[in-house]
Amino acid sequence: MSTRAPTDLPRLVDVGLIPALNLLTALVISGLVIWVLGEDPFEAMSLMVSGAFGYGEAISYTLYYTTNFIFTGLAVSFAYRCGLFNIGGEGQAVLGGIGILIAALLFKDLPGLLLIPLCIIFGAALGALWAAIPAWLLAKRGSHIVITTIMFNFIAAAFLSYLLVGPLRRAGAQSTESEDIVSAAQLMPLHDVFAFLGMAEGPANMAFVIALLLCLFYGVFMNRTKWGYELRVVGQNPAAARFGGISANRGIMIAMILSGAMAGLMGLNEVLGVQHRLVTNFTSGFGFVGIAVAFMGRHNPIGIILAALLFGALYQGGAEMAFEMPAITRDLVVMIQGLVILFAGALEHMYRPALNRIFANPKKIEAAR
Amino acid sequence: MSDLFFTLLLLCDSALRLAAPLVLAALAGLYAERSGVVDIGLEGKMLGAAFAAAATAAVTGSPWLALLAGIMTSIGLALVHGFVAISQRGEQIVSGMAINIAVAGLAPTLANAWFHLNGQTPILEDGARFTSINLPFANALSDVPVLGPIYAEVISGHNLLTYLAVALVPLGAWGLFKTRFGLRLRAVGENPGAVDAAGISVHRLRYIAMTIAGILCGIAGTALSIGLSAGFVRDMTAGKGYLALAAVIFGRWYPVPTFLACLLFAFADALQGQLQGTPLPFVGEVPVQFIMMLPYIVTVVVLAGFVGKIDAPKASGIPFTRDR
Amino acid sequence: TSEPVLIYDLGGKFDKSFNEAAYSGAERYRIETGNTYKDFEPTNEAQMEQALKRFARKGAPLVLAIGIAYQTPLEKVAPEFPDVHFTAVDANINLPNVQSVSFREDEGSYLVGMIAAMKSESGSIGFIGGMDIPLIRKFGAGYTQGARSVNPDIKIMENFVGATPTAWNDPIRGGELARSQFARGVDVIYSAAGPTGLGVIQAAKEAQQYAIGVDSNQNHIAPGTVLTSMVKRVDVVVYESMLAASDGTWAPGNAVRGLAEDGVDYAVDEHNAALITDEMTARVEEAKRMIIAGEITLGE
Amino acid sequence: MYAIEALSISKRFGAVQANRDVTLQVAKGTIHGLVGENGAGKSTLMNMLYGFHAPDHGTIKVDGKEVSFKGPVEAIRKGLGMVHQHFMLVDTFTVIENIVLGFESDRRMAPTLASARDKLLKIEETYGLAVDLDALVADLPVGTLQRVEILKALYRGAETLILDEPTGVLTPQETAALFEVIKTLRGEGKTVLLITHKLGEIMGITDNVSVMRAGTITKTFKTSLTNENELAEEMVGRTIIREVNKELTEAHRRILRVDNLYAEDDTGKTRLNGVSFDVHGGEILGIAGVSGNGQSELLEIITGMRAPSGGSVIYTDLKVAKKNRAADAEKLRGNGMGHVAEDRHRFGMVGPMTAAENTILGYQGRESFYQGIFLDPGKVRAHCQSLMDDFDVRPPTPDLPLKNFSGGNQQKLVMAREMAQEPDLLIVGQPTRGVDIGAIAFIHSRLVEMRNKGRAILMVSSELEEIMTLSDRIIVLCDGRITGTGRPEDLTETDIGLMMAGRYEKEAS
Ligand SMILES: Nc1ncnc2c1ncn2[C@@H]1O[C@H](COP(=O)(O)OP(=O)(O)OP(=O)(O)O)[C@@H](O)[C@H]1O
Ligand SMILES: Nc1ncnc2c1ncn2[C@@H]1O[C@H](COP(=O)(O)OP(=O)(O)OP(=O)(O)O)[C@@H](O)[C@H]1O
Ligand SMILES: [Mg+2]
Ligand SMILES: [Mg+2]
Repeated sequence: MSTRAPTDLPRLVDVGLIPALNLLTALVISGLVIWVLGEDPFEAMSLMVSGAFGYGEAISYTLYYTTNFIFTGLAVSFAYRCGLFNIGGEGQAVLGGIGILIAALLFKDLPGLLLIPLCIIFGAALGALWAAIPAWLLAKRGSHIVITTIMFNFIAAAFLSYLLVGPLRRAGAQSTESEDIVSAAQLMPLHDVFAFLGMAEGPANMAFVIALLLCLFYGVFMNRTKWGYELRVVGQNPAAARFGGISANRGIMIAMILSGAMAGLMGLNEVLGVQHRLVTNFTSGFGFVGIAVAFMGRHNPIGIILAALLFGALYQGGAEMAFEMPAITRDLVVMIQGLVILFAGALEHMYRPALNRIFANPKKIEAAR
Repeated sequence: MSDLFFTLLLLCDSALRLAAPLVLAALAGLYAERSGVVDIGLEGKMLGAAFAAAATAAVTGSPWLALLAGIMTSIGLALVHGFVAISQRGEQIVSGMAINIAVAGLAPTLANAWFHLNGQTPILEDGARFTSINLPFANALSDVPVLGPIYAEVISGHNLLTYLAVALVPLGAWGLFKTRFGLRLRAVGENPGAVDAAGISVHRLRYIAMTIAGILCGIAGTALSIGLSAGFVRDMTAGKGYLALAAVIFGRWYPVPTFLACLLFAFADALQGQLQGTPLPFVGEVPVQFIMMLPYIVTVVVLAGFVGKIDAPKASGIPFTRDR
Repeated sequence: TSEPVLIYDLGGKFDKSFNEAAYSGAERYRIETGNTYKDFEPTNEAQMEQALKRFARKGAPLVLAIGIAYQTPLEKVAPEFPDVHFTAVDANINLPNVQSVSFREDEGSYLVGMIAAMKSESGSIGFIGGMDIPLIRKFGAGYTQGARSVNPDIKIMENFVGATPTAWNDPIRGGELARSQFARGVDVIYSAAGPTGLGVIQAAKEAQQYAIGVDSNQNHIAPGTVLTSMVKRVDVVVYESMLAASDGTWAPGNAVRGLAEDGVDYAVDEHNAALITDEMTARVEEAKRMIIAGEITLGE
Repeated sequence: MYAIEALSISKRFGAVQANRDVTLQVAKGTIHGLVGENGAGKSTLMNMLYGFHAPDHGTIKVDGKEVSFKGPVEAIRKGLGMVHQHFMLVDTFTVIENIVLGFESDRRMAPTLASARDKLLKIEETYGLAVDLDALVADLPVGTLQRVEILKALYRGAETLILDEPTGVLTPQETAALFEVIKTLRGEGKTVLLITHKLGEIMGITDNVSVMRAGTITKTFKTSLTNENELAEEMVGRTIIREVNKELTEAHRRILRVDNLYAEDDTGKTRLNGVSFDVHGGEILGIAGVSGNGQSELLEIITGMRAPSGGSVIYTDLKVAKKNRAADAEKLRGNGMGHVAEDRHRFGMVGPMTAAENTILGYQGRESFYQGIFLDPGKVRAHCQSLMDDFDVRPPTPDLPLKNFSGGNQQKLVMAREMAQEPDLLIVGQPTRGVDIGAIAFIHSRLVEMRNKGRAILMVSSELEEIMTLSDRIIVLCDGRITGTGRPEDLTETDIGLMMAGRYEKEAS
């Protein structure tokens, strides 16, 4: 939406100091609230950091959350680069999870080497389908994608609820969850894969690696392929797309299908990686946080990974803080996340004018002339 | 026949009640977007206001002070969003999200700190709320055929804020289309450059629009916590902010159609409640989850079938600067 | 540490419902014994397992997990920490270091269903559930059976609030569903929907009809309106389990608590005494006796 | 007595010194011209006079008194009016709403509009500025929008009017009408500051003219004492050869046949009404006409951006567009058809993308940009660099977003992109709109060079002079019909003007 004037700041300031200052501001304000609640803000913050990175299992949890955020962040970015605002990550993730589970149950006798790819295909396909319908409605009928994707979130949630009390419910169980998947379908935990690195046990699993690969795919697709180029032209200037012989509708469909597939694959982490079954509300709002991740990551693959890592750390470190400090509830942790999004994501340029004054480089200006 | 009529009246009554906060939030979104600021933070503003109003009502016992508190809180949040979107030229969508998330955390945190009921405020006495008002002659007139029941069942018996919400629709339309302020506001959302060239401050106008959005969301939140219910509950907006945004788009950024869109959503919701457990013709008993999808499916179908392509105010979401 | 740890369900500590009951049980333990405890509210499914592990590893003597959602995580975590005691509420686990307690919500619901049917003048009563899940269906089934035992022709209107967890926190929609039921002739509504039920009670108050509270004793919320509450004594379980752990009498096992074990009941106190006639009490007590004696069987 | 004076003004934007020590004095009651290359700093200076930007140094005087504007509103109060290069109008508003915006006489609209209407009708009459006050701006052609802008300035009480490239988008007729208005204004004692790239206009209407180069005013002439060549030289610091060197070419094969074409625009209005013509190799076919008479639709159909509602287009024996079926724009390019769009901002470029990325727009499938199946940014950048060198695009930095280049340089890059593929047929709309004379000469010479190599060019331009100097044959479109064809040597500008108005049909071959 907005593009910014090129900056004259040294690169280190631009990519290092500014985000650090923004994060710091968010944490200072959070610290004030914690202080008001009668806890020691410094202790809280150090708990947060050590809770996120301080020991092996914590890192594993951080990476587990990061994985979800990479998937949903990518989902938002794929659509956004084509000028589409996909609020439906949540619903697409639900459908993806359903697809993954169905594949895992349906083909449970196959070996993992076949079964897992089938799960990936099913998950991506159902997620994609759930995004493709709004995309198709937009292309054919001009239906506003923000509305349709919101509506599809609600529909997906109701559908999941139906499946888990109905056809997919674990036999005899009181809870709303499906049968467990077979162990062949389970994604290997990272601590097994990277045992030689001495990685501690935890929920992080191969889905993280898949997520990283998808970031690579995203970067290559957007910048190094014809489809990616076309999709970006459609996003920036649909009229120019027409001029260049690019079908805007095709761009919209491709963007949303990829977007939905990414969101759908979040289920890999949850269903195949951690829960080993489908539970209600397994998306837990990760789809929405994906919006913040995508924007904070500037729709850039590395940026998305870093933003996802930040949110992963906030989730895990926040939980740790809540474990340890009675006055800090999960609500406060949510508030801190909100403040971080606000300062690091939306108010990112707050310190820029001041820094411009400090770091402005007159020689460079003259050279440019 | 008369049964059907009665059911319809009930649905309309219910729809009007459910629509009130939606309408207020949607008008807020409409004013914000008409001025060129995208506001997906309606949800957070409403939630913040709902909490402030309920907390104030619990402490002071006065619904009027509660309304004031709700409005002030919501304005505060609106101005934060304004600061990001207008002065700082930050990402508006991210800012809206951030406000939604921060408030969802902050409100229960404060509730816990002040009332020790964690997510909630105490349950309010009637005197501290906006309770429903029976309009004059509602009972006397209810025997008049057709119009009587409509008056008594649908029109009478809502709380003050619901009536306010309905009254604000024509007022909002008038303000937007019949006043100097409205002209400038619409212009700033379409082409801020033109407004700037006419010597009017784009930033000021947008801040005013955000303040209006704040007031409206404030009333909406107050209506939620001390009008329609008797206290604040965690996450009580339950997605209404997003639905309101959808209503604005549905209504093509015009107040009356937006109002109708809100009514449609609310009506479908009420209908959904009514249909649960009732066997439907041809299909028989439908799992309740499918009935719950109804409002959303209706929305998509109406949108795709009848509304078609919708253009937002051109400058919506784009920060303004003089240097291109 | 030697503190017991209480881990809530996703609904959170103050859900005006069974998590809150658990909290009050723990508070009672704290106040009566002077011992402290720790508690934690998870925000998502993954944190459940994480919390169990974490507190177990830190050497908590007893970890209490509230809610059916802990079934699977506990099955996984408990064997890893054989020295830690776990108490699971609502789940059903057979492990040597787990005590699991579930409730016969249908039995309590049966009794309040009877009260509703006896109180109803219109012959039409309502049920509002949060989400359509097996647990809530169990509430509804008991309620229906109880009401039918009083009046076989009684009409029972049933609504669910939603399909996502927001259904538990939506008093507005709860109130609206209640209004709609009242307008269609219902005069008593039983809600099993967490804080959403507050909206039902509010609507009942405005319509001058009756509501029945759930899980905790909600009679005080609107005296004269709340006919009774179906209480589920999670607090007792938590209290007893904590006490037993500190006495060293804690024992594993798989228990189901119904009317016989004081696990569920209907609540009568000063707020609703005037609403329940002696005749009603007599019939309900009789039914209670019969259920305990096995003369009435619940379910299918 | 000066109406407005800029004294030693300097202005810097970040790294760019847009104005340095500029002094400009405009005498009251005169028409003062301002010329200069793209990016010379003309608009920047005007923006400071109008209070949009504050100068870094220097003073501004209005009617001899020093002023310091905090914003346009103060400038407006001092009697300044400005018509921007890009119109400052709200599309969704009516004309009258646009005019009163910011200068409403009442808090309510009804009385505001009523009083404004009276005042505007008087102004319209005084200056001969007929505009339908209730028309929706989005529906109006640019010529009318220009009048709306002037009307707006006059309504706000402008004594001095700044016009930034007002004629860039106007047809000769519209330009003539505008100049009538300007002269009337001068007659009424008002002052006009006119920026244009067309030296003919300067010579025709101004009293004085200042030349701007590299951010400063280098010289001010009395118009009657100078000539176009002197001005041109002053502007660019060298002599510009404005003659084009057309070689005789023999008759070549037919490349494009447009056969009885019908088309409707997006609103369903008929825009083309049975148009037929051929284009051959080695010729430039010029299409003249007031914009909005079907040229846009014609170009869009030929280049595959739009489907005709009747008739067909045949390109090198391939039927590429037929009834209700558009051609495939990408395939056409693959088969050697280049396209420089009329409206470069809307179609020809993607502003936020880098110059390099823009140089493959439409050619994004070309193998030469790929390494295996992957687009190779290095190859794309190298391609852009060579285009930039070839067409003298400044600054020659492929990684800069295209929107940060000046209009003239954008146009050069867009031209370069299409010409680099050595197309057999180049479709080009408004090749030199908003482009300075140096660039115009350059672009013209490249077009002719291409023609001389035996390639075909179909050019739409509202610039009569351009049509006359470049075309081998001319077609005039009016109301979706061909109202005249001929060779430039057989037609006078008056002939074409009449044909464009649909009042005269002449077949001269
Ligand atoms: N808002 C701005 N931000 C940064 N640089 C600017 C801005 N406006 C103008 N410039 C710079 O100032 C210089 C002068 O620009 P200006 O628009 O005044 O040129 P101009 O003479 O009007 O050109 P043209 O004939 O193309 O209209 C340009 O080279 C440009 O780089
Ligand atoms: N964001 C920016 N940063 C730096 N310079 C800019 C920016 N945007 C525009 N400019 C400069 O401002 C000048 C004017 O831009 P503009 O697009 O108006 O060119 P123009 O020649 O006036 O346009 P046209 O002739 O096509 O109407 C250009 O020289 C361009 O380099
Ligand atoms: Mg200019
Ligand atoms: Mg220009």
